[in-house]
Amino acid sequence: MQDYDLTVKIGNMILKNPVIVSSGTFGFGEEFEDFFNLNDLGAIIPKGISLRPMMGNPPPRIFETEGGIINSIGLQNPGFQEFIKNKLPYYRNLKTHLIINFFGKSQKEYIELARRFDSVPGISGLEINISCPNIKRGGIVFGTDPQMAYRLVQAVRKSTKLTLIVKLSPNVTDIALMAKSVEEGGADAVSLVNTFRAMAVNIHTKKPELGNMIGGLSGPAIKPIALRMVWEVNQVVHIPIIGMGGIMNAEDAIEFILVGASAIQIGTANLINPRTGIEVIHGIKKYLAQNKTNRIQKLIGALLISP
Amino acid sequence: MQDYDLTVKIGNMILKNPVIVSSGTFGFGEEFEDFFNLNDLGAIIPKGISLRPMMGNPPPRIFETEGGIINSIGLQNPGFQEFIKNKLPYYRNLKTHLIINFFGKSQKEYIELARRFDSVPGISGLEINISCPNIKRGGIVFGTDPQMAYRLVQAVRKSTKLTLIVKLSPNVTDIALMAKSVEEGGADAVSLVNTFRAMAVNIHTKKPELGNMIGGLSGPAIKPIALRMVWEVNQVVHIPIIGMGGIMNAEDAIEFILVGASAIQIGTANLINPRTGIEVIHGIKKYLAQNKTNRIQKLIGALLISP
Amino acid sequence: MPLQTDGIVVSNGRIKSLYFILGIYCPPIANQIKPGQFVMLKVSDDRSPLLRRPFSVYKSYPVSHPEKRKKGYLFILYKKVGKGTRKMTTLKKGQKVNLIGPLGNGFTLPPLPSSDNSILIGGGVGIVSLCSLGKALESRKLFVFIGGKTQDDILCVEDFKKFNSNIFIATEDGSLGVKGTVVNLFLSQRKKFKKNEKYYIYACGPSAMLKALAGTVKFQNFMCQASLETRMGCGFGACWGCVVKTNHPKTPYQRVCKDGPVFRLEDIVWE
Amino acid sequence: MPLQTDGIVVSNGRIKSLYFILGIYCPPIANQIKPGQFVMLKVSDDRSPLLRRPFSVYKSYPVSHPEKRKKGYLFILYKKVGKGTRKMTTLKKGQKVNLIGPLGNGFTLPPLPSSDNSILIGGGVGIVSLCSLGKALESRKLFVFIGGKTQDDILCVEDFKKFNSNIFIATEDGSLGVKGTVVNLFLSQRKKFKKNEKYYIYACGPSAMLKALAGTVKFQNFMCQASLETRMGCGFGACWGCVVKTNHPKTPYQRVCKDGPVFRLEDIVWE
Ligand SMILES: Cc1cc2nc3c(=O)[nH]c(=O)nc-3n(C[C@H](O)[C@H](O)[C@H](O)COP(=O)(O)OP(=O)(O)OC[C@H]3O[C@@H](n4cnc5c(N)ncnc54)[C@H](O)[C@@H]3O)c2cc1C
Ligand SMILES: Cc1cc2nc3c(=O)[nH]c(=O)nc-3n(C[C@H](O)[C@H](O)[C@H](O)COP(=O)(O)OP(=O)(O)OC[C@H]3O[C@@H](n4cnc5c(N)ncnc54)[C@H](O)[C@@H]3O)c2cc1C
Ligand SMILES: Cc1cc2nc3c(=O)[nH]c(=O)nc-3n(C[C@H](O)[C@H](O)[C@H](O)COP(=O)(O)O)c2cc1C
Ligand SMILES: Cc1cc2nc3c(=O)[nH]c(=O)nc-3n(C[C@H](O)[C@H](O)[C@H](O)COP(=O)(O)O)c2cc1C
Ligand code: FES
Ligand code: FES
Repeated sequence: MQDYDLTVKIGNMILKNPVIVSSGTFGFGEEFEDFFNLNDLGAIIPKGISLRPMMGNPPPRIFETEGGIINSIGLQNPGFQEFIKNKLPYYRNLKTHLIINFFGKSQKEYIELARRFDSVPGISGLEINISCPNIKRGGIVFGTDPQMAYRLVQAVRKSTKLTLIVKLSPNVTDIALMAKSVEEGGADAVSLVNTFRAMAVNIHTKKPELGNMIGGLSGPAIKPIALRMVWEVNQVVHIPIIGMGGIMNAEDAIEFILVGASAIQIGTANLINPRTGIEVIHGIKKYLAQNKTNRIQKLIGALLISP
Repeated sequence: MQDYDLTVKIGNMILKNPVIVSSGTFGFGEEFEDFFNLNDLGAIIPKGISLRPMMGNPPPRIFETEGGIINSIGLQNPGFQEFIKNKLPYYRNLKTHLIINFFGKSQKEYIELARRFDSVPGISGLEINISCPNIKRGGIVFGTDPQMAYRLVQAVRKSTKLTLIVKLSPNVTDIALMAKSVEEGGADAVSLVNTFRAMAVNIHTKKPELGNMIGGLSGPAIKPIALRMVWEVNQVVHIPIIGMGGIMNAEDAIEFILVGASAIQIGTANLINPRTGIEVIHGIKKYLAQNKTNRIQKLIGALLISP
Repeated sequence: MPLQTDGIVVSNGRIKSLYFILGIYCPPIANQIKPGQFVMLKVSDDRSPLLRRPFSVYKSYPVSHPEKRKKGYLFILYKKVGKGTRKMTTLKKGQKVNLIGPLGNGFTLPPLPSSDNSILIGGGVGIVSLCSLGKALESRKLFVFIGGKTQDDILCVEDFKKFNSNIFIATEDGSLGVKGTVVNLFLSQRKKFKKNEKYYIYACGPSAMLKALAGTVKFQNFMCQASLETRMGCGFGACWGCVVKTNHPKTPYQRVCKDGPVFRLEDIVWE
Repeated sequence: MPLQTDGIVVSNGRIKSLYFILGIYCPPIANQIKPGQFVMLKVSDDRSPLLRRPFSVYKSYPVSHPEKRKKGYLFILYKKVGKGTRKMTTLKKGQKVNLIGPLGNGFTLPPLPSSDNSILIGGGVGIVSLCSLGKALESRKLFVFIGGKTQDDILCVEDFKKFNSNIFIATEDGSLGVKGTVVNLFLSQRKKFKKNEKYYIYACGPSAMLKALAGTVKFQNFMCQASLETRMGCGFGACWGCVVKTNHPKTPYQRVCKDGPVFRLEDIVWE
C-alpha cells in the first residue's frame, strides 16, 4: 500500500495518526489488548483520574436509547496515587501517546493534579475534563461558564509544561465562546464534545432508569450536534480541535475532520466494536487514496461551503 | 371501555387529552385528514406563521441521521394574511383546539402578530417560537438570552388575552432559567424542546448535507436530552409544561408526563406514522387502565425518585 | 386519496446488479394509483432507517384485473443505494410492510385524440415511473429514450418492447446503445419530430439529466412534464422538506411530494 | 483470553413460550469457554440496538468433541424480553453474527475429592448458566433447584435429568412443582444437608432471588457463588457500567463483567 502521512500535531505531541480513544470508554487500555495492537493508535486516554479515589454512582449506570447510551458512571476511578502505582506502568511498553484525562472538585485540585502529572515520566499530554455531567458539585460549573473556564485553564497552564487539552461540555449555549475562552486561557487544544445531560424513565416502575437519575448521552444519536459544535468552534479558535461524539466508523471521523477537527476520539464505539479505532485508521487511508492525496492535513477543515 | 379523564388545562384551554401535534410537522392539518379524525386530538398547532410570507431555505432541507432528522425548512410559510384568508377557514369545522405557532424578526413583529391573532375568532392559544434555529437573524437570540426572553414575553403578554405558550430552545446552558424567565414574563405555559442545532457532511462531495448547512435535529435521538430538560424545568416553574422531543409512541409520551409534562407534542413521528397522535391517545388510556386510575392528572410529575 | 395501510410482501428479488423488484399485495393502493404517483414505504419495523422512503410504482394491478394472481398487487423496481434500500433487499415473502399512497399528482396524459406524439425520457431508475405511464399510453406510438451509466443501468427495455414503442438507448460508457447521455441521444434524434406538431415529453431521472433536458427543449412544440426526486420527510405535504425551486410567483419553493412530483419542466428553476 | 470473532448461525428456534435456543458455529470461543463465563453478542448488523447483549453459554462443544455435528458449536438459551432479544429471534441459519468472548471469571469448581455436595439454584433463565456447570460436575451428585413464575419458565429439566441430579422445582403460581419461590423451596429442603459438611451452592437468577438467598444462607457450611446479571455497556471491563455494590474495602462498586459475573454471595451488598 502507498505511504500515507497521517501525522497530526496537537500541542507538542506529534500523533502518528489522528485517532485517539476517549476517556471512560477505553478502560485503562489493557482491556483492549486482546483485540488489537494498541501501538497503532494515535493516542490513548484512560479513564478520568481525580486526586482521591472516587467510588462512582449507584447502579444502574448505563441505559440504551435510540442510537445512543446514557451513562452515569460518576467518574469512578482509583485516584492519582493508585493510578500511578498500579496502572501507569502498563503504558511504559506502549509506543503510542498517553494523554491523561483528569478532573478536580475545585480549581485547587485541578492545579494540584496538573502539577503532579507534570512530573510523571511517560505522559505526553493532559486533557482536563471541565465538563463531566455526572458529578454533582465542582466540575460542571467550570464547563459552562466561560469566565471560570478561562481562569481555571490559565491556572492549570502555569502548573504544567505538558500539552494541555481542554475537554468541553456540549451543554452550553455557545460552545465557540467556551472554546475561545480556554484558548485565551492557554490551552494547546480543545476536545469536544463530552456527553449531553440526559435521562430516561421506566414507565412501569415510574423510576428513572439510572441510579443517578441523570447521566450523559453519547453515541451516534449526538453526532449531528457534535459536528455542528466542532464546526462552530473551528470558526473562532486557532488551536487544534479534537472532535468526537458518535463516531462509529471512518466516514464519521472524516466528517469531523472536514469540519475542522485535527484529530478525533472514539468513545462509545469502543464498547460495541473494540476494534473501531484501528478500523477508522484503515478507513481514513482508503479515503485519502480515493481523494488522491496522501496527507491527512489536506482534509482538515476542507469542507466546501456552497456559495 | 372504561371512561377516562384525559383532560388537561393549559392556560385557559381545557384540552380533551394531552396530545398535541407540533408545529412544522403537521402541515396545516388538512394533510392528515385522510389518516384519522383530527377532532380526536387535544390540539393542533399548524406550521409557524410570520408577519410576512417567508420562502424558506434552499434545498436540500432534510437529512436523516441515526434516530433523528435534521431539517432546515427555514420557516417557510405564507405569512399572516394568506394564512388567515386561505388556511384558517379549514379549522372552523374542527372540534379541537387550534394553537397558533408564530415568530417575528423583532420584538415589534412578535407584538404585532400577537395583537392581530388576538382578534381572530377560532384561535385558542398562541405558541411563540423564540427558538427556531433556522433563521439567521432575529428569533434565535430571544431563545437563548433569559433577559430578552423575559422582556419579549412580557410585551407579547400585554398584546393578547389568548393562552400564551412559549416554546423554548434546547440550545442553552440552563433551560430551567429560560423557563423561569418566561414564566415571570407572563407565559401561561412553556413548551419544550424545539430542535437542536446540528449538521451533517457528505464526505464524497465534501459539502454540508443541507442547503442551509445547519439545521435542527429532532426525533428519538434527542428524547433523552429533552426528557431531562422537561424534568429540570418542572423543578422550577409553576405553569404547565408541554413536553416534546422524539416522542414516537405512548410509552415515550408517558415518560414526559411522569417527569412533569401536563401535555405533550408529537413532531417528527407525524411524518413517519401520521396516526401517531391517535395511537398515543389510545396507549395512554391503556396505561391508565394498567395503573388502575382513570385520571391522567395523577400521572403528571409522578416520577418516583429513589431515596 | 392517500391512505396508510399494510401490505404483504409477495416477492422480492434481484433483477440485475443493484436493481431489485419488490412485489406487495396491497389492494387499496393498487386500485387507485396512477402513473407518476408514488408510495412512501416503511422499509423496516424498527427505527433504522427512521423515515419512510419514496418509490414510484413500477406496475400495479387493481383488483378488477382479470389475472387472479395479479389482482391487488403492486411492484416496486428499486436500486440498492443506501441504508433503506439495503434493508429493503432483506424483506421476505409474507412479511408485512406499511405503505402510504397513492401520493403526488402523477402525469397528465396527452389530450385524447392525439397519437404518435409521446416521448418518454428516463435516466437510471427514473425510467420506472415512465413504465406505468407507458402502459397507460399503450395504444399510441411511443418514443422511448432510456439512459444509464452502463448497460446494467438500462431498465425496462422488455416492458417497452411490449408497447408500441420506438426504443433508443444510451449509456455513458457505451456498453449498450449509443455512448453518451440520454439527453444527447434525444437531441440527436430531434429531426424525427415535426415542427408543426405538439409533442408530449415525459421525463424522469437525476437532476443533472432534467437540467440538461431543460436546457434543450425550449421549443414551442414540446410540452415537457418532468418527475422529480428529492429527499422526503413525509411524502404527503406536511413538512416542506422536499421542495424544489420553481418560478411560482408567491411560493418559489414547491413541494415535490404534493405539488409534484410531476412538474412542467419549464417551471423548474435550476440552480 | 477474550476475542472478537464472527460466528455463523446454525439454528435458531423457539423451545417454549418466550424461550429460544440460538446455535452458533464459533470454534474459537467454543474451545475456550467455561461454566459461568459469557459472550457479548451483536444481535444485529445495524445500530438498533446499539450495544451488544450478554448471554451465558447454554452448551458448548470444543472442536475436540467427538460428535462431528457439534464440534465448535455453542448454544445460547434466551428469553425474548426486549428490543435486542426480539431481533435475535429473527436471526437465520447461515447468517454471520459477531461475538466477543469468553468473558468473565466463571464458576470455581468445588475442590476435587468432594462429591454429593453441589447445590445449584436457578431462577428463570438463570438456570442456563448452571446447565454448563452441571455438565462440568457431571460425575457428582447434584441438588438442583429450579424456579420460575409459571411452568413455562422452568427450563433445562431434561438436561439435569441426564446428570446425576436430584431435581426440585418451584413455580410462583404452582403450575409445576411446589408453589412458591425457589429459595423457599431450597429452605424447606435444608434438613437434607448435613451440618458438618461443606456445601457448594451455585446460584443464578434475578436479583430478588439472590437477595433472598443471601438472607438465608448465612451458615458456615454453605459456600455460595452467585452469578449476577446487570445491564452491560461493553462486557469486557472498559466502561464500569455494569457494577454491583460489594464489601470490597477500596472499590465497593465492582464490575459484574470482569470482576464477576460470579461473586461470593456474601460479598454482595444488597440495597
Ligand atoms: C417520487 C420519488 C419516486 C422514486 N421512485 C424510485 C423508484 O421507483 N425506484 C428507486 O430505486 N428509487 C426511487 N426513488 C429514489 C429512492 O427514494 C431513494 O433511492 C431511496 O430513498 C434511497 O434510500 P436509502 O436509504 O437506500 O438511501 P440513503 O442512505 O438515504 O441515501 C443514499 C443516496 O441516495 C440519495 N437519496 C436518498 N433519498 C433520495 C430521494 N428521495 N431521491 C433521490 N435520491 C435520494 C441520497 O442523497 C444518497 O446519495 C424515488 C424517489 C422519489 C422522490
Ligand atoms: C452475564 C449475563 C448472562 C446472561 N445470560 C443470559 C442467558 O443465558 N439467557 C438470557 O435469556 N438472558 C441472559 N442474560 C440477560 C440478557 O442479557 C438480557 O435479557 C438481554 O440483554 C436483554 O436485551 P433486550 O434488548 O432484549 O432487552 P432490553 O430492551 O434491553 O431490556 C428489556 C428488559 O430486560 C432488562 N435487561 C436488559 N439487559 C439486562 C441484563 N444484562 N441483565 C438483566 N436484565 C437486563 C431490562 O432492564 C428490561 O427490563 C444475561 C445477562 C448477563 C449480564
Ligand atoms: C461509559 C462512559 C464513560 C465516560 N467517562 C468519561 C470520563 O471519565 N472522562 C471524560 O472526559 N469523558 C468521559 N466520557 C465521555 C467520552 O469520553 C466522550 O466524550 C463521549 O462519550 C462522546 O463521544 P462518543 O459519542 O464517541 O461516545 C465517558 C463516556 C462514556 C460512554
Ligand atoms: C420538519 C420540521 C419543521 C418544523 N417547523 C417548526 C416550526 O415551524 N415552528 C416550531 O416552533 N417548531 C418547528 N419544528 C420543531 C418541532 O415542532 C418540534 O419542536 C421538534 O421537532 C422536536 O420534536 P420531535 O422530536 O417530536 O420532532 C419543526 C420540526 C420539524 C422536524
Ligand atoms: S416530503 Fe414532507 S412536504 Fe414533501
Ligand atoms: S460492562 Fe463495561 S465494564 Fe462491565
